[in-house]
Amino acid sequence: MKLDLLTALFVFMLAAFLGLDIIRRVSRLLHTPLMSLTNAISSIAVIGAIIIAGEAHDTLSTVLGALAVFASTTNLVSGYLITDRMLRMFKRREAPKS
Amino acid sequence: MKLDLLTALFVFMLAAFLGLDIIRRVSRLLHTPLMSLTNAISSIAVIGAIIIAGEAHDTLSTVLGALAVFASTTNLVSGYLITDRMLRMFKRREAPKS
Amino acid sequence: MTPETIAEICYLAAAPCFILALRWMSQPDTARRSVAAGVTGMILAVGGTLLHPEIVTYKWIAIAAAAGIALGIPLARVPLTAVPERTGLSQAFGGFAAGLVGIAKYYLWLGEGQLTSFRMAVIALEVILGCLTATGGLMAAGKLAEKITTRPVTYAGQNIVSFVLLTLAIGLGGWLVVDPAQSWAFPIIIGLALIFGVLLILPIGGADMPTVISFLNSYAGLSAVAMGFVLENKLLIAAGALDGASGFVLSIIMCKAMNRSVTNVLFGAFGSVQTAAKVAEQRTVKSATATDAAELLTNADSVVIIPGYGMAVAQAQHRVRDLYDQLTKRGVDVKFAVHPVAGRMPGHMNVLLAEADIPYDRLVEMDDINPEMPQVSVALVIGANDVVNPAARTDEKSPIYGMPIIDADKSHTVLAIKRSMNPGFAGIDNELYYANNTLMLFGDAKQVIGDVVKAVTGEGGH
Amino acid sequence: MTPETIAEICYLAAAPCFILALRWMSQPDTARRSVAAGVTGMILAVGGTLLHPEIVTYKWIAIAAAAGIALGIPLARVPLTAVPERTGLSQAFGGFAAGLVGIAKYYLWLGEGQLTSFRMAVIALEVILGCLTATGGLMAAGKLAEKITTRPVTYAGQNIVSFVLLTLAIGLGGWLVVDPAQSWAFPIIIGLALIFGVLLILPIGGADMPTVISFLNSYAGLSAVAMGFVLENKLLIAAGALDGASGFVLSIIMCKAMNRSVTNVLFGAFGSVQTAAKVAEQRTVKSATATDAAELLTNADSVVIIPGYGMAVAQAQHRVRDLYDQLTKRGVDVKFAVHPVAGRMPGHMNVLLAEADIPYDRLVEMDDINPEMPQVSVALVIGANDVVNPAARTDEKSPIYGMPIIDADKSHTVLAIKRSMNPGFAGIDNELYYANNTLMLFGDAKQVIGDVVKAVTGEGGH
Ligand SMILES: NC(=O)c1ccc[n+]([C@@H]2O[C@H](COP(=O)([O-])OP(=O)(O)OC[C@H]3O[C@@H](n4cnc5c(N)ncnc54)[C@H](OP(=O)(O)O)[C@@H]3O)[C@@H](O)[C@H]2O)c1
Ligand SMILES: NC(=O)c1ccc[n+]([C@@H]2O[C@H](COP(=O)([O-])OP(=O)(O)OC[C@H]3O[C@@H](n4cnc5c(N)ncnc54)[C@H](OP(=O)(O)O)[C@@H]3O)[C@@H](O)[C@H]2O)c1
Repeated sequence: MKLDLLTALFVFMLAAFLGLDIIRRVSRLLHTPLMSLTNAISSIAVIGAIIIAGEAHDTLSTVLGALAVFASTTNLVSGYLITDRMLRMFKRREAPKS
Repeated sequence: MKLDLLTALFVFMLAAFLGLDIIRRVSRLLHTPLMSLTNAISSIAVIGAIIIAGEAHDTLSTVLGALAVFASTTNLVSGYLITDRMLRMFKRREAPKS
Repeated sequence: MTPETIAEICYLAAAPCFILALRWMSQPDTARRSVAAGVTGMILAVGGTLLHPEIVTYKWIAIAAAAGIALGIPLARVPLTAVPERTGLSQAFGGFAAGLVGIAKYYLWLGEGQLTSFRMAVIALEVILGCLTATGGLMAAGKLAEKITTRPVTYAGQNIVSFVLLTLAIGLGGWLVVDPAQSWAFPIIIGLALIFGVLLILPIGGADMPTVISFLNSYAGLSAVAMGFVLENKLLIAAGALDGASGFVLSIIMCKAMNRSVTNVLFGAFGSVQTAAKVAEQRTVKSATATDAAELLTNADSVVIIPGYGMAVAQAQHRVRDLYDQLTKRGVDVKFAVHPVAGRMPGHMNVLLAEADIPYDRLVEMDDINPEMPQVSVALVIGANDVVNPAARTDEKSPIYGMPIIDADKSHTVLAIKRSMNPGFAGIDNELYYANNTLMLFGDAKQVIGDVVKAVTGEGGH
Repeated sequence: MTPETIAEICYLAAAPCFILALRWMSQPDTARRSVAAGVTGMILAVGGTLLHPEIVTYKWIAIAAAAGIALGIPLARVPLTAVPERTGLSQAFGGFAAGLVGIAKYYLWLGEGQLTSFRMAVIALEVILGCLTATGGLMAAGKLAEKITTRPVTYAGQNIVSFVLLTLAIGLGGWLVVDPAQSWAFPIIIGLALIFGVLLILPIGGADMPTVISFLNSYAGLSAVAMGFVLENKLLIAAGALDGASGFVLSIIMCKAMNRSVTNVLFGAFGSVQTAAKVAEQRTVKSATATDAAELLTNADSVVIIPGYGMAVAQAQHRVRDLYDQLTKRGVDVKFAVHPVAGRMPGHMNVLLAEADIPYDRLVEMDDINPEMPQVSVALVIGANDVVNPAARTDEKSPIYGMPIIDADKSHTVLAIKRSMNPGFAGIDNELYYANNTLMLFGDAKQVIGDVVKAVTGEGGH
């Protein structure tokens, strides 16, 4: 699906404004999990990698693609797992044991 | 410049989220000027009207277009003027006369 | 670079202007910039559009624009009490414009046989939204200007009727998508939408119009979005979405502050019981003279002024300012407690007080003032009624039960200015006026406060 | 519907998931949903992508993904003190992936002769951003794990060198846009970007790594955006922009809380003076035993615990929890004052305390606790140093002058736990430890607090 430069910039502009507003409202308590959550989200790069690895057009691109898939899957998995791990701790605050 | 449905929806989605976040943060003091400001902004419809009135393709469309230009220009002008008028009042608060 | 590209670049630059305009409304000191930003955005957008090669003549554009400006300037000069009507009118115009563009596009594409089913669908959406906003906005404005009865006009099965109309319009739209040949159906859609707009507003009481208006605000925004889909224009979509969101959020805020559900506002025919009150007239109330009031106020250490719709009606804000000056000069600590839905628009009181040069740092929000009320010597209620009605706290059966109010009754003494014992918007009686610590000052707010100020200065002597 | 369309629909659905994931982080109770939302978004995005017809074999994808999962799971099991390193590593991987995709695309399009100048430009951008993030992230992780010297490695004209490298890389990129024939230049760009990443981090002190990491976070986001431009993919652009914004905002928050400019963090070679302190060793400090401390704490009516990096190093949070339990059981009001940059990551202390089951409503932010400090009986400083250093308020020449701190010194008595008189991250001496109302408890935080708890329970007896 074609996406011309100006539309792409338009999307970028909107998303950037949205990001700034959202992050400013993130609770100070959660800045560490926030960092790992954004890591996890940035592993969205995987969708670019998948296509290149899957096209298997030539060895070079396949190898590069596969490496990229590997790298971003690592981020994806570890990012979400560790964020979840941290947030669970906060979640349990609801009913403090003491 | 072609804009396919899905991209259009994407833009809408981002702008809607952004709108919700921004408006929630508008000061209660300014809700009345906010209403007139959004009126003014919604007069953006004028850009659609202009083309139709300008194409002068046939009488019907020209008349409709011209009417649309008229209606939205009214909004544009009155919207910004009255918003400005109201905001000036607040602005002067900086150094209360008393 | 083709003119289209330049136009697109202008649109790309215009969008952030609108975003910033709205963001800067987050506080009064940045707010002034908002208008500048918004205007810049408009100039970019219009400028870019005028470059479009499709435009063969500027004649009609110029004429129409001139007319628009001619009407727009006086419309911006209305007194602030008329702002709600103006807003309603402007929603109507917005919807009207969107509708007209949709109609024009329909016939253009129909003629050129370029009416894809996608285009048909979005046009139907645009036209329906546009038209109902147009008539709805006019109705709302009419009710607010009291040109149309502010009473809810209700009849049996009215919600069903409106619903049927709408579904019919949408249904026809759907049919046209499937079978565009049936172009005769298009005018019917327009008609149905226009009628629906009227029926939507008829059953709603005049006092609910502000809420309705901000709903219409979001419809107007959405019709701009629909236009954006029709014309494949990102800027229209983005700007429309921002407006839509704004109207939506404001309506929710208002409903919350009135403790009423959205459906109750839109279909509840609120205020149809406007007459229920009178009965209580019999009961005795203590009333006071301007001199008594002046006495009380000057000897108080803290005064909280609670303005309401009555202050707007009486245009009393400037007198209030005088009173504020006199009292502060005499070392009385004067605050203003502004209820989120005092008056008839969100932020209504704030604008009026601002107009009268009352520093906005003296305006305190409901939640911040209520804890202090028990320590307050005098609560001066100026044409406010529902927003200080204790029934909201105490009386389960009251229509406003649960609505957060300003606890004027908790202060040592209450001074209430109104013209009669008539109820306010909610049409219900107010215990506050019968309380032992309440003194009534009957009369038009402007008049009464004028007298009080005289009395004060008279005493204070200078 | 073509697979592409389905994919696009998935992308359209994925974006709001990511947005919601981030919005729900605004408070702990909604935050749990964040992960679910994020994962849903990923599943949609990946699922949609796998439908793409270009994909001829899933073999390599599957193998690579399996390997990624195999590495990812252990990486998520690291102790919380290692979270900063992990984050740095993950930035590196992110940049790495973006860079590789860019490189692959370059050669693919070069081969097929589809390398338009626009594509060339965005690829250059993507590759430069990706590569410098990759090496930069690795360096940062290395410094945080203290595998690489945490000291700023500085040499004359280093900023110039780095700057030249970067401009060279960009320049070559520009040249390729103009004359794509020069494909030999592409590998050089890659090399330059990689080296630049290293040089960017070398001169920055280990303690500034957290700030650096969140800058890298925004670079990683931006390289995803660039990839979005290359692959003409809206979702990549939107998600990348969200990350970019997040990293940016966090770095600004950190710099503000340290009262340092962004440039000072990136080029200030902060902490190169790590040795400046020692001199003061001579001066006398009062030190106390665990029993004295227990005495003081149990008899206090209010205790504010101020944790710092030392608590993280010592992994003392669970002992702190025991102390908290014992004291509250004895009716002492215990609060935790968390400085925004206490520890080595934003929110570092909050996570550790949360891990130890300390209710987060006991955590008070700096601005809220400072007014109360003068009424506090005991301030227990656990491995915190810079964030309680009065020099920030008093000593104009101090490198941390102007940094907002927690006013531990204003409390009646200060108990400070640390192993020695060594300075903290800022490498400066701390007057607090020499104050008359300060008692030092020397030793490893975990150890010391353990003893104190024993002493307390010993007394309290049960
Ligand atoms: N602000 C919003 O956005 C909004 C939106 C929708 C609905 N509403 C509703 O509007 C109401 C606002 O409450 P409110 O207390 O501000 O107003 P209110 O409840 O409508 O009461 C206004 C009072 O002012 C008195 N008044 C009218 N003209 C006056 C004059 N010239 N001089 C002196 N007094 C005068 C009236 O009594 P007399 O006739 O005896 O003088 C009336 O009791 C709430 O019920 C709210 O839910 C507000
Ligand atoms: N949080 C962030 O995002 C961030 C980012 C960048 C920079 N920083 C900087 O990091 C610093 C954080 O301040 P801070 O007060 O939390 O930490 P700090 O100033 O680095 O001081 C930590 C103290 O803990 C003591 N310590 C170390 N290990 C210990 C152990 N096992 N047991 C007991 N004590 C131990 C050390 O003294 P001994 O060696 O004598 O034990 C040291 O003085 C600030 O300067 C901040 O600007 C923070």
